[in-house]
Amino acid sequence: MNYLPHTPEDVARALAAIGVESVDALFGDLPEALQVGELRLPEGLDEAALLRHLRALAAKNKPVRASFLGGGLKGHFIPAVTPHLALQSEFVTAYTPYQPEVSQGILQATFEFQTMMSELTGLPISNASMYDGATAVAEAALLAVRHKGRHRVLVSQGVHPETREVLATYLRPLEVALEEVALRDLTTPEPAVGEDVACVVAQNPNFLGYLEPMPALAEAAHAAGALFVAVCDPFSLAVLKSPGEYGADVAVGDGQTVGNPVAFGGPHFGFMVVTEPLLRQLPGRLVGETTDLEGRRAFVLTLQAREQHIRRSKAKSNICSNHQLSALMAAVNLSALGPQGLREAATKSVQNAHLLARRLAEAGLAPLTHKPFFNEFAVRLPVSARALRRALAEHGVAAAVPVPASYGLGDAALFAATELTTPEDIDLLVAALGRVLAPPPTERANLVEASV
Amino acid sequence: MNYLPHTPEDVARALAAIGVESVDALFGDLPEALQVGELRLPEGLDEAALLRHLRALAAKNKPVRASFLGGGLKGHFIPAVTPHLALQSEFVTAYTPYQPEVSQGILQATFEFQTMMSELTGLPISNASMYDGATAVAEAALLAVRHKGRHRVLVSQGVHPETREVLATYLRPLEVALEEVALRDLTTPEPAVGEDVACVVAQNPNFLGYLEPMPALAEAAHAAGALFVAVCDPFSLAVLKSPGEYGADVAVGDGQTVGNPVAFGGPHFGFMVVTEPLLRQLPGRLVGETTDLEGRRAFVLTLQAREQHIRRSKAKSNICSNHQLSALMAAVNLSALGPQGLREAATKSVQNAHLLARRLAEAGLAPLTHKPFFNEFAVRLPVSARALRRALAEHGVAAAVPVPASYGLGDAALFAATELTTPEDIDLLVAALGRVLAPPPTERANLVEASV
Amino acid sequence: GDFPLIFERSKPGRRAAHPPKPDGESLQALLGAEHLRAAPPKLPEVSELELVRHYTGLAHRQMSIDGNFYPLGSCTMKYNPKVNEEAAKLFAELHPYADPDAVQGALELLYNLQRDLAEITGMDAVTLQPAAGAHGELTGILMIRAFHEHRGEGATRRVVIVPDSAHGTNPATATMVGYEVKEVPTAESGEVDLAAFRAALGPEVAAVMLTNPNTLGIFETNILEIARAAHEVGALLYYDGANANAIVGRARPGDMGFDVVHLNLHKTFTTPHGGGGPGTGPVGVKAHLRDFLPTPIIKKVATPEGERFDVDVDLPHSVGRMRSFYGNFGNLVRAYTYIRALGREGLRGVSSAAVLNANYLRVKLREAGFKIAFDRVNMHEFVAQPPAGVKTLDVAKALLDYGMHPMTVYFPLIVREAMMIEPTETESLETLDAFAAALADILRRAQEDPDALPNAPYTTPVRRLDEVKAARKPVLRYTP
Amino acid sequence: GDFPLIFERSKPGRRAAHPPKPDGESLQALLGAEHLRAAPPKLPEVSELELVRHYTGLAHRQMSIDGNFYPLGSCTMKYNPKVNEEAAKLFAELHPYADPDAVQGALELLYNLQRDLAEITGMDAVTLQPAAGAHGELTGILMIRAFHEHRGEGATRRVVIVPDSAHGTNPATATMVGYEVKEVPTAESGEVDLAAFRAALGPEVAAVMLTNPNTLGIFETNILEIARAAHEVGALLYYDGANANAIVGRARPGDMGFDVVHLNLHKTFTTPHGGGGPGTGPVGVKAHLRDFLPTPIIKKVATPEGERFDVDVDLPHSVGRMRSFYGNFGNLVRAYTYIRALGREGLRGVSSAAVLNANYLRVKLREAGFKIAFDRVNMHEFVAQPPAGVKTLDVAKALLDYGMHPMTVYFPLIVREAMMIEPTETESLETLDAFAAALADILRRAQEDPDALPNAPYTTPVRRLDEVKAARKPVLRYTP
Repeated sequence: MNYLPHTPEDVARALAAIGVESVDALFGDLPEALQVGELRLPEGLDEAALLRHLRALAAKNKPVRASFLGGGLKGHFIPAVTPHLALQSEFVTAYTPYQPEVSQGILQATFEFQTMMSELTGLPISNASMYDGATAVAEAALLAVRHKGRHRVLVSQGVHPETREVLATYLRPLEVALEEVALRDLTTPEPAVGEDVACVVAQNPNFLGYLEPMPALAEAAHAAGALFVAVCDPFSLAVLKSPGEYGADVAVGDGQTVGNPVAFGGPHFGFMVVTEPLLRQLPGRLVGETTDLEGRRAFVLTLQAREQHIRRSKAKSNICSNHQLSALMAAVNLSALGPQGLREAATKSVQNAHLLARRLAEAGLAPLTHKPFFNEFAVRLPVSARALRRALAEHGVAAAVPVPASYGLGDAALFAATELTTPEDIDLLVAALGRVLAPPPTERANLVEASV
Repeated sequence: MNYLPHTPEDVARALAAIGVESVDALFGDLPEALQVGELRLPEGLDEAALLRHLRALAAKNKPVRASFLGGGLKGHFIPAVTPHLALQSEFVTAYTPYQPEVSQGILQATFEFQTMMSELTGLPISNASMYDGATAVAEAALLAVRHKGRHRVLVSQGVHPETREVLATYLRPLEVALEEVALRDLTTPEPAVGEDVACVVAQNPNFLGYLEPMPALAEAAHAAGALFVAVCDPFSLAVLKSPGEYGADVAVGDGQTVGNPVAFGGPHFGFMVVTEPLLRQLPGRLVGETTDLEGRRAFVLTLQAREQHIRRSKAKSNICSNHQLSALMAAVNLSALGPQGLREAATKSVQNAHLLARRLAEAGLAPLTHKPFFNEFAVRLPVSARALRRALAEHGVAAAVPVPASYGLGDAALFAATELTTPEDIDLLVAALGRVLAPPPTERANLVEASV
Repeated sequence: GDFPLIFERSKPGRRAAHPPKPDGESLQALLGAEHLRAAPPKLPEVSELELVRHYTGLAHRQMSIDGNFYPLGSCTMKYNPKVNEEAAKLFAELHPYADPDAVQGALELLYNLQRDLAEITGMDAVTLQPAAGAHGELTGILMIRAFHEHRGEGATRRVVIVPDSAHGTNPATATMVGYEVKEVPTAESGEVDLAAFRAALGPEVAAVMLTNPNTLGIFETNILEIARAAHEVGALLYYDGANANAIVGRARPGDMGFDVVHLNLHKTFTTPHGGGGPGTGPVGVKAHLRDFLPTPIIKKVATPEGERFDVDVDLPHSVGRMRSFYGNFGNLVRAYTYIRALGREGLRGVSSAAVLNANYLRVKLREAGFKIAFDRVNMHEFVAQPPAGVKTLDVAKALLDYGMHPMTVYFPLIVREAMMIEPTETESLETLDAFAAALADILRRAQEDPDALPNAPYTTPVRRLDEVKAARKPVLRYTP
Repeated sequence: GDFPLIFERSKPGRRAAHPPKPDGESLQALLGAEHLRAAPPKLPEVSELELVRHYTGLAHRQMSIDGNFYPLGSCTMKYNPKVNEEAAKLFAELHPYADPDAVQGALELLYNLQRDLAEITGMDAVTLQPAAGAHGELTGILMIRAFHEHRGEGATRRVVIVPDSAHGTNPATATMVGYEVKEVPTAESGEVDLAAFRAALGPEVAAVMLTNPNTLGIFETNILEIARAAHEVGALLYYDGANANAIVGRARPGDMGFDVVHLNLHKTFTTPHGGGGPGTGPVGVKAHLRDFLPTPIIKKVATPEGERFDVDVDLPHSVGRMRSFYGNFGNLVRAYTYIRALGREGLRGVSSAAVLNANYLRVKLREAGFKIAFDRVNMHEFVAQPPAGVKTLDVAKALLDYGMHPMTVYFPLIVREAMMIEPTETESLETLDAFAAALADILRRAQEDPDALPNAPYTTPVRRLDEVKAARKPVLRYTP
């Protein structure tokens, strides 16, 4: 199938108007050698066959009866009204609002999004979104390097390992030194910050789920004249101390938790919110308020002189497309929940995680520390996390994100709960753990094998 | 949960404005004895619990791997674009277009729908929709009775049994005699039509799937001065002779097949299309073209003097709400398919049904006649249809609509195919039939038991 | 220019959708040429993008609850929750002729809804078949007729009493069932004239059809007396549920003495109006009418393996079938979802807020210069009238320029220049304030410039249609 | 009046959504008071209906492909098929940290897409990680840098060459990777000035970034020579895939000599633009760069039980990770669905019709009185200029009153008053005719009344915004 409106008569009429004989003639600039014959692709499918194919692929994924997976993304409550409104085709099929007269929908929604991110983080200036949490952290480090003119970045080991990998990728070619602050009993100790450090980056709750001493870390950074970059889960900011409260200069993170489905990891969006002095260093789009010819309030892309399409090689970043629609979905979702709903969801999520931790402890899986955690925590395992995760999946339970070996915690895994976790879900997990960890002899053999 | 915007302050402000003490005071006109305490209903659910409850109910339905169910409704191809467009909230949450200035969306779409139904049936005047096929047939008979002033209706046994039941329900209080024309070799013989007959009603393809001699039936009706009411499947009209071509006065039917999901039987929509002389007898809404103050083309509800809100006890029917949205969905769908797409789908559906019939015959289930059928047909069974249907359901195959005993065909069932039926679906059915009809001893015992 | 018709966008050879391609024998071979049509129907031929632009454009030429305040009296244009749509999708693929054991979830839902609606209305049994409110009325009056016939009074009871404020469907329904209609007048209180009502009663009366609160938004305070009087002459009492939003969760027609009641799920129970349907009009009855219900009814049966849901098609005196299959199942799922979401407290909150909003708006409109017909504490709706010299039609058209849908106009028939206003419970006071302000502004404009209103609306896609022309020479389909 | 902000609709105590209610210990007890914020964030508090009205109203204040012709040059605003959205929903609940055996369907889809995009671009391996075109550029240039470093030339190769017609992302990307940018001019043909290009080459050049066809819509006919010259000095050739819609199915960057290529799935492969993202920018490379790809890559492995898909995170010289998880998976599903729908013939049809439409429109605009910069047979887009005395900005604003979105304006930078127009293949000739007619009408109005255009648009919700004011004193969030 195809999506073309062209009838043979249309093609003939167009060719006649252009004054060429054939469509092929329009490709005459392409050297003969470059014109491919047939691509090695299958023939097109009709719509029914197409969906059969996709459904068959989807059916190869195992059904999940209960999930305790976290590690940066979580399946939070999204009311039906959120996708209904955010995915209206006027939003979905528009482009960057270059013509503000006919783009007030996206512009105003983005202005509102910026306000919400500012409220959550307690910092004044939010951009319109980034690709994801990891690239937002990398851009935050670049911002600090530009602003401070220093070439060293300190990052806590509590920052998501994938985020730290992306950070390394972005910093390497610019010859910025990246140093890690190792965790001590699963949270970040106060680091020694040299005068050449552009910023200190820490995440709260950290990758393992535990609450970090953010005020102390911020103070340590500031004492050395460095910026403090707080990586945060916006869902947690319903109740946790905000970056603004503990003096962070930049708040960044991944917004999936406040209104995007997990979707195998994307798309969702990153955010970046900064203090006033950092405004002109901020990468990405910004929407500002102004007035129109008739004095009406209106919104427009602003301060574009920071961006690549104006400044080219001198831009603050090469970012062009951001994650507008994912951010819009979060704005709708945050408006649907309101402060009360978000607080309730966050509280329930914390309560469920603590219930889960108790049940796991009773089942013999003890937490690795007794420090406070938000809605995720780490436990020590008697088998490898990968093997346990596979064995649980056979029972329809998705759980046990492996803690990377770099943390030096041995066999350990993360377990998460959200406000959607039910007591029945936890019963399922505990029952499955019972079967998996004290299995009949043959299952035990498989477990050992898979763990190799 | 609830959907109220009222804060306690709002309630207080409203009460103060009204000048009463409490909300209860507003209900002072209700005698004390009539005020109920607590209804015996459960407490409300939050949205997550609500969807868990509904999903749990849905999970009690057995998964279907392949379906051959018909009997008036079939799972036809509906492209993704159809619900996307028809279910825009501007259409979904509007009401009857009483104010045409702000309802041109629904009015124009309905005018276009009327045109499409006119094209499909070959008759000039379509109303804006009815509840379903069965009530449309009943309203058609009432129309004929009104128009002819005669009090007898002849209906072919080939008309859907449920339709005939509804027809009987509607005619009984008006003391109109309803007579059935029994099938002969599964199609309708030419009936004797008395001069007191208001109309002859026949269905093509008939309930058992076979093609009726509609021109001959129409002629028999007209010869006696009666109207001929053709009940038809609009999907089949992509290729079958249209009611207009064989001289029907009224074309009615159920529109599910051209763009509504099966949805356990509803909602979908009925349609009614008539010749010019019957216009003023037509029940239901009509949209007509006109111009506005500035001379622009515009659409409006018209000839409302036939309707209950104007004529009250003298209206042509009591119908008020029709099935606007279901009809709109069909209009979008017919526009998406176009004449070519609809013809291809219909042709493929017929081809698949004939392939299915061959495969069933090879498997030992012979057709009951060799007359031409469209996309459904009847086969004789060695067991009861209900028992076979249940046994097949255990294998994930939905098939074998029982032919009612009133047809005198013994153990027989209908099998249908559509353009979505695949060879793999048919393989599944044949394999399941093999297991069910020549089963190991214990399954056989169950089959006999279920058939009792 | 004119917004094009989809047919005017059509061009032979274009298409949006691609079904599976035919690949076997020809239709001539399979069906016989004599069964085939001579020429294909002239349906539109457009690309998928053209299709999308067309229906997106039409959607933008349409007011709706999701976009606009829409206070149509007696229509209960409340918010339609989106979660209901998610619930309905869970059942979209089920076939009604599937084996009942394979659709136990769907049957259980229907059973639960029958039970819940019986509880909410105070009745003993419920049918979910009727496809709309008027269809529910037909079902109910057919049952009443069957009841009388069963008692041998079919020939003598030929009259149905309706108040002069009744919805048009009431008398139209009575006619469809072969009854004569007798109207009783409204008293100065806005309620049924009790003396006239008593006078109208007699052994020839089959049924009394009432809406309570009535279309003036006034609760019939004599309802228990009315019921007693009707029952004394052997007539049955029918409750038109169009206005049930006023009392849901607080009072029950069954307790008032009604024998039959229909509910409009698209009003009180938030299934979308869809631009004029599909509605759904379940009917509840007292025990003495149970055997007359249309079939099918869903029943719960105990089996050795546990409870099971099945379909009952054998009621001894059933009026028969009212429509095919199980009624508008998709809407039944939506309404069930709504009832489960709200629960008992939530339902009571609905009528509380609906009545609060209507009374607030009544007071605001009085302040804005409108006359209130029967100005007393009302229920979910009320009827207003513009001041002398201003026409209701002009007020309605002028409202369109404020981005609001007008109220119901010129109904009920017994009030001159009637404006029948039902704000519903899901609207905020701010919205009601804006509506009242718009109406006040319209009156101001009417006084300042006599031409302002008769030419309104000014900003809509089209303005003041020629309805006479449309009816005089009807053009009911496109012709190239 | 002003369309209200969601914050202005807010009222304490209202809410639309109802998550599960907390019921256990307090947060103080569970987390410690020192970790809790002092006051809740001031998010909006609205009912579900108010929420719906707000975002429905905003949607109505927004042009989009589904509503309007949207010929933004180099943005490829083609139709986004709805079936793609259905496909994406099938995978919405999967978690990337699930056991790989539990997500074999998702991994197989990714593997298939890697393979198909490699075939379409003529490359040997593909990463699906990059989240946008610019992110793909960053990925590609990082790989080129890693390649040179691996060969010991990291310190000496410091320059990236881009034409002066290049997208702004090209030089910005080079800067992010620590490179200096050298621009080469465009010749009178509209192609890269070959002599200047040769002169710019040298051992310090790390990469040459090209768009082909370029932003003038002209195919670089010397591409094979350019590639040869670049490779001779040890530079690698980077293909900016923004304009790939011109050649998809007909020609492949890999065959032209490019070493690295990114594609914009939101342009050529119909994933929605979403008001400015999420995009997706997969990158393909030739075999010599395979080991430098970012991780993860999806691989197919043979096992005794059959083939299995797994995640490779160990590439010897990988540039590292570009973003978290598997990239914009939802969009990868959409693009894969599109490729399967069209197949090889369908993809070829895309570029055929895109180029046909663009050339047709070029001729029409010339007839309408516009100058065509570099007037020759073009590919998927072209650049026009208004006649003397008329400003491109005014033409763009005037177009808004015709219900059409303007083209890209004032880009490429090398053409004065540039109007860069890309109609895409999914538009009909009728739409192109209407666009040309609107432009002709705009020129006519400009001649008749010099004030007509500078005051346009007239019918939009707001008109000509004060951008200077917005930038001079930025207001970037709502403050009560």
